Amino acid sequence: MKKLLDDPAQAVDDSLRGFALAHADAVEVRFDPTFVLRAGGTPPGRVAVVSGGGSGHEPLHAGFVGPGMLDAAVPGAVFTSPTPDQVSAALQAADGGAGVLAVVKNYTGDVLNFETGVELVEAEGIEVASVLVNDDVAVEDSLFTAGRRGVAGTVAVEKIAGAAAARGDDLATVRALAERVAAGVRSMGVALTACTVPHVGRPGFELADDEVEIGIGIHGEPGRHRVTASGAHDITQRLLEPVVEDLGLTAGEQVLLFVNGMGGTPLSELYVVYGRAREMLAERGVEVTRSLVGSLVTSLEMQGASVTVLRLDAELTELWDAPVRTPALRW
Amino acid sequence: MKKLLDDPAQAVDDSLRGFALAHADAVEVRFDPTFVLRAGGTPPGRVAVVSGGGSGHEPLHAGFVGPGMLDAAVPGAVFTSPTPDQVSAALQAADGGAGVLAVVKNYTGDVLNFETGVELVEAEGIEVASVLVNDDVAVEDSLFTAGRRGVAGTVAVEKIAGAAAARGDDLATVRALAERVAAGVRSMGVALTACTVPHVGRPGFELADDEVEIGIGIHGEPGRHRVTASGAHDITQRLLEPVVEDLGLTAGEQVLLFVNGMGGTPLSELYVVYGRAREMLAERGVEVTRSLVGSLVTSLEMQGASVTVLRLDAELTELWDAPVRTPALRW
Amino acid sequence: MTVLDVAWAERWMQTAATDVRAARDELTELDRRVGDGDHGVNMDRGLSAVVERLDDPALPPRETVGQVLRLAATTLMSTVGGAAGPLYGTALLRASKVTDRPDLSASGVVSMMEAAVEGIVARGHASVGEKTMVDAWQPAAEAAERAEDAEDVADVLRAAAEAAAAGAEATVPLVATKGRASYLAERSAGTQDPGARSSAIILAAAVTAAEGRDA
Amino acid sequence: MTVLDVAWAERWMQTAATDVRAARDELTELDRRVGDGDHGVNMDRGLSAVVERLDDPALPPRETVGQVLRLAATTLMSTVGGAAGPLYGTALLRASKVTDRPDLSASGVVSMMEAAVEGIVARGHASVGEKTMVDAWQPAAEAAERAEDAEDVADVLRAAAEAAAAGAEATVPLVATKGRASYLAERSAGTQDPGARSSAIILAAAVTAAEGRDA
Ligand SMILES: Nc1ncnc2c1ncn2[C@@H]1O[C@H](COP(=O)(O)OP(=O)(O)O)[C@@H](O)[C@H]1O
Ligand SMILES: Nc1ncnc2c1ncn2[C@@H]1O[C@H](COP(=O)(O)OP(=O)(O)O)[C@@H](O)[C@H]1O
Ligand SMILES: [Mg+2]
Ligand SMILES: [Mg+2]
Ligand SMILES: [Mg+2]
Ligand SMILES: [Mg+2]
Repeated sequence: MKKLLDDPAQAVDDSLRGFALAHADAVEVRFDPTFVLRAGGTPPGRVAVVSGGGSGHEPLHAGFVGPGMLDAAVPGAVFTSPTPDQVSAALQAADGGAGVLAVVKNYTGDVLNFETGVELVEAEGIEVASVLVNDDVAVEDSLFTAGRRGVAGTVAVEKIAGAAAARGDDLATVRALAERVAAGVRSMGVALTACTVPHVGRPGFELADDEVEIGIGIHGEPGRHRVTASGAHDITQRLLEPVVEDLGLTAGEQVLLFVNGMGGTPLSELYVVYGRAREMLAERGVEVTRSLVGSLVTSLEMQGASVTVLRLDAELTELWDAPVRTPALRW
Repeated sequence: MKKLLDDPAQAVDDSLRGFALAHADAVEVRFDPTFVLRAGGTPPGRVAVVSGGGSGHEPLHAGFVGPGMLDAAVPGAVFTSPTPDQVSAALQAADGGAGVLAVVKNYTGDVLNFETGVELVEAEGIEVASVLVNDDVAVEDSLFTAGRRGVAGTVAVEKIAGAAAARGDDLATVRALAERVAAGVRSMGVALTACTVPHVGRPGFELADDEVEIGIGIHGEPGRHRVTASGAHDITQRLLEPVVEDLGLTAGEQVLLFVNGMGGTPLSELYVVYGRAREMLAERGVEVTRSLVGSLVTSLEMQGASVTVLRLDAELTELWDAPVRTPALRW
Repeated sequence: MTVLDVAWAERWMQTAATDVRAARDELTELDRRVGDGDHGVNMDRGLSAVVERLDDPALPPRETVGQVLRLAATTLMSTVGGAAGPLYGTALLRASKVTDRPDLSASGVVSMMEAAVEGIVARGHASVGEKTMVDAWQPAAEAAERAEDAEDVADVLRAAAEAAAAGAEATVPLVATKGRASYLAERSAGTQDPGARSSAIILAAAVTAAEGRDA
Repeated sequence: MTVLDVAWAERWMQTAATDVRAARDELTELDRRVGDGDHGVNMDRGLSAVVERLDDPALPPRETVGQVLRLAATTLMSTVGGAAGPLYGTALLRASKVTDRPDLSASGVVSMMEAAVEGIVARGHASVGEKTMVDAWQPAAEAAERAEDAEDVADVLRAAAEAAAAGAEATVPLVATKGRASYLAERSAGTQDPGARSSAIILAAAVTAAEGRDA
């Protein structure tokens, strides 16, 4: 394992310290407990939007802290949910007096730790609403699983909730919009290589030279099945089809298409996948009106990608387009 | 070799087609010969800034096409300089009547092809000035080499030249500013893994599990020497010191610090390197007043990073801060 | 006759920390196969923090078993993260509420075990057979209850620990339906659940501590 | 007596395309060691495009050797890229200017070779010993000049091709001071220069074409 790190146990803190120095105008990083706060805090009277989860998915979530998106982010250890005291400290610091929306990716650990953290601040009289992101169609949402996972669709929930909060919507409205996004967004991912958690020192799974793993999550965990590597067209189809089926997309609908890199995949390949997905959506008569391409929800240095589709309407489109000024996303 | 591509011979075009679809509001991609043009073209009466080179370094250069930076970009095959007819077509299309600055990275192929392309359009009466970027301190600039290579410092030259052109500077002034940046910017890179050119199918060099290659270029070519992998602090020192020495930086000077990923390195590691570099510059009394962290000048899926330092003054800082709206860089 | 007093409780946590550290790579490997590979490191980090706080001379000495368990609960809650953090945290927090006395009788051990299981189930909503730590704790609590009349309180603990180990072993063939391993569906079968395994190690540590062989 | 006419010039380019394709992996490997691994693919792409244009019935038939070389020059210039594209392009463009006749005499071959070398040097500013394609072309031109009085023009070509092959071989121990390989400094020694090697292949193809064994 070769990484640009020093002590693996300090890697998350080391990285956050560099992040804070590089973006001192935009964010503030607090330690003990660790969380990232928007510089200057939430404007008084505005709803705050807070998210968090294990580290190793950068720029998610800390890279999305800033005007128009998140007011705070709570990074855990690598691939490990943050603890309740981190969550409650972030919620408390982010509250601008109008309540806080907690955006939680559906993983047992994130759910349990946020739940406990939220209980702690509610006891202090802060109003908190939560939205669960569970966009990963690789996991069947049934009695026999912990439910679909939250993956790259989280970016859309955070962006749109942040825009709603920025325009002055109240907590109930921000939550309702976030839930509309969560209900209309689906994703599916593929790994070409596994990633190595620094303190583990070996990859999460092994893939032969001609195998790819379909239906991976974002924690280096294995996916649902392996297939022989077969080019961008075939892989894009395997990712896009279940997404489109699950959303029940029909001709004439408008969508946001987001092709996300897992961290070790060149941008040029993401554009190839994006192009293939556009062709396939066009064949179905689905209109792509908004696009996002980049490595935004990653699994350390994993090579691979995910395809996310969000069903758009006029209001969601307007909120997507609203200005955002964060280290990783800005327009 | 596993990549999210179909026919390797079509990979650059496939990627550009996806890129054009994803950023239809910002850029236009032309084929036969291939180049990328800013949507709507250069505003009449403004100097155009054009750059180009082999593909495989995305988002460089096409990702920097847009208001405040490049008016056109010329992508060659992977790691192969574009041809003179591509260069001349791009220069011609970008010219807004006030002449064109060609930003050329110092590689024999880029220099020769741009030279020939420039000759062709000068014959058509278009005024062209060129600036050579040669920021890589890994290569000694001596009679015994082709001179220092152009690497990540190119981003600074393109950004500042683009800002000067956008505010209405004439060609001589834009060129002079670009040369000031080129004279004040130095870089050095490290590879943790080699990258694989799609049509070659195997990595450009081999590294043992505990080796890193110091002084690499951005074309998958081997570097100057190998050392045993030794953590972010040590590696950052090996990259930063020659950069600082070559620039002759002294206490009290202000700089831009740019930590660039080679394509396969997680953002979190780049922030660790950034943090280490900040500590080392602080020890020398050098003040970092502007920062950039990201994988902007890449070598396909190579794991590694480079450290770039640009000596700043008031005017360069102002031009760096000027608005930029491109697919890959915006503020 | 064994006495399960405050010193025992502190030895329990110290032994658990030592034993989990020794098993760290094993736990990591189990979690790498059916989860995300962090369970060993998470538990090691958390239990080391517990030991550090127990050793901290600035903190007031504990006077009840419950105070030891409460210190462990809040420390695990704020240092482990992941799914295991709140689950172990809640288990020990509930257990601490029924153990606020200088030492535990056999029925005290039974109450402690029952409270712990209730805490885990309240948080995680899993039941036996879903391939989680419940598969260790639930049979452990039941075994403790069956052993309540034993002469020596250590035997109650021993019954619990043995049942936990058997329960953890029994998770090997199961298909997970809760937690991260559930994403693997059938592919989760064939590997022991990491949280059940760490639970068995921690309950075995309670016995070791009772036998006076501390860390 | 061999005649170096338009048909020969076209066979030369076709043979060069075939032979470079056959050597593509070898050229790639040489360039992978001392450059960036694209020379084989670049030259294959360029020469295939030349053959395609020669075969294009829509284009007017060539009437002079120079017209063949000019077509090759502009095609290579617009399809090869890299350092080799403008260098080969300029070489053939200069060569085309001194070969605008239906067939070449011995002195015509010598002029062609000299013009080519001048073109490469004018663009690349390299001289013999810098481990570039100049190390193949320069001795080739000199050998052609020495063989100018040969009975058969094919012998002039043969002398050039043999000298090119020897010159390319002689680049193995050299340390590059021009082009991408110069970045490696001492580490560039021990590998043949890819551009010198492709030059030797292309000049050998001129002999093969003259011997009537076309692609
Ligand atoms: N809903 C649940 N109820 C009980 N135990 C659970 C539940 N979900 C997960 N677990 C336990 O947590 C363990 C995983 O812990 P850990 O690896 O630390 O967290 P994470 O899964 O977040 O990485 C599993 O092996 C399982 O025993
Ligand atoms: N300045 C130069 N003069 C002559 N030949 C050169 C020069 N620079 C490079 N070359 C030749 O070009 C060859 C490399 O070509 P190629 O690999 O296609 O281009 P690139 O180096 O741009 O990848 C070298 O092997 C060398 O023979
Ligand atoms: Mg985890
Ligand atoms: Mg090249
Ligand atoms: Mg885990
Ligand atoms: Mg090359």
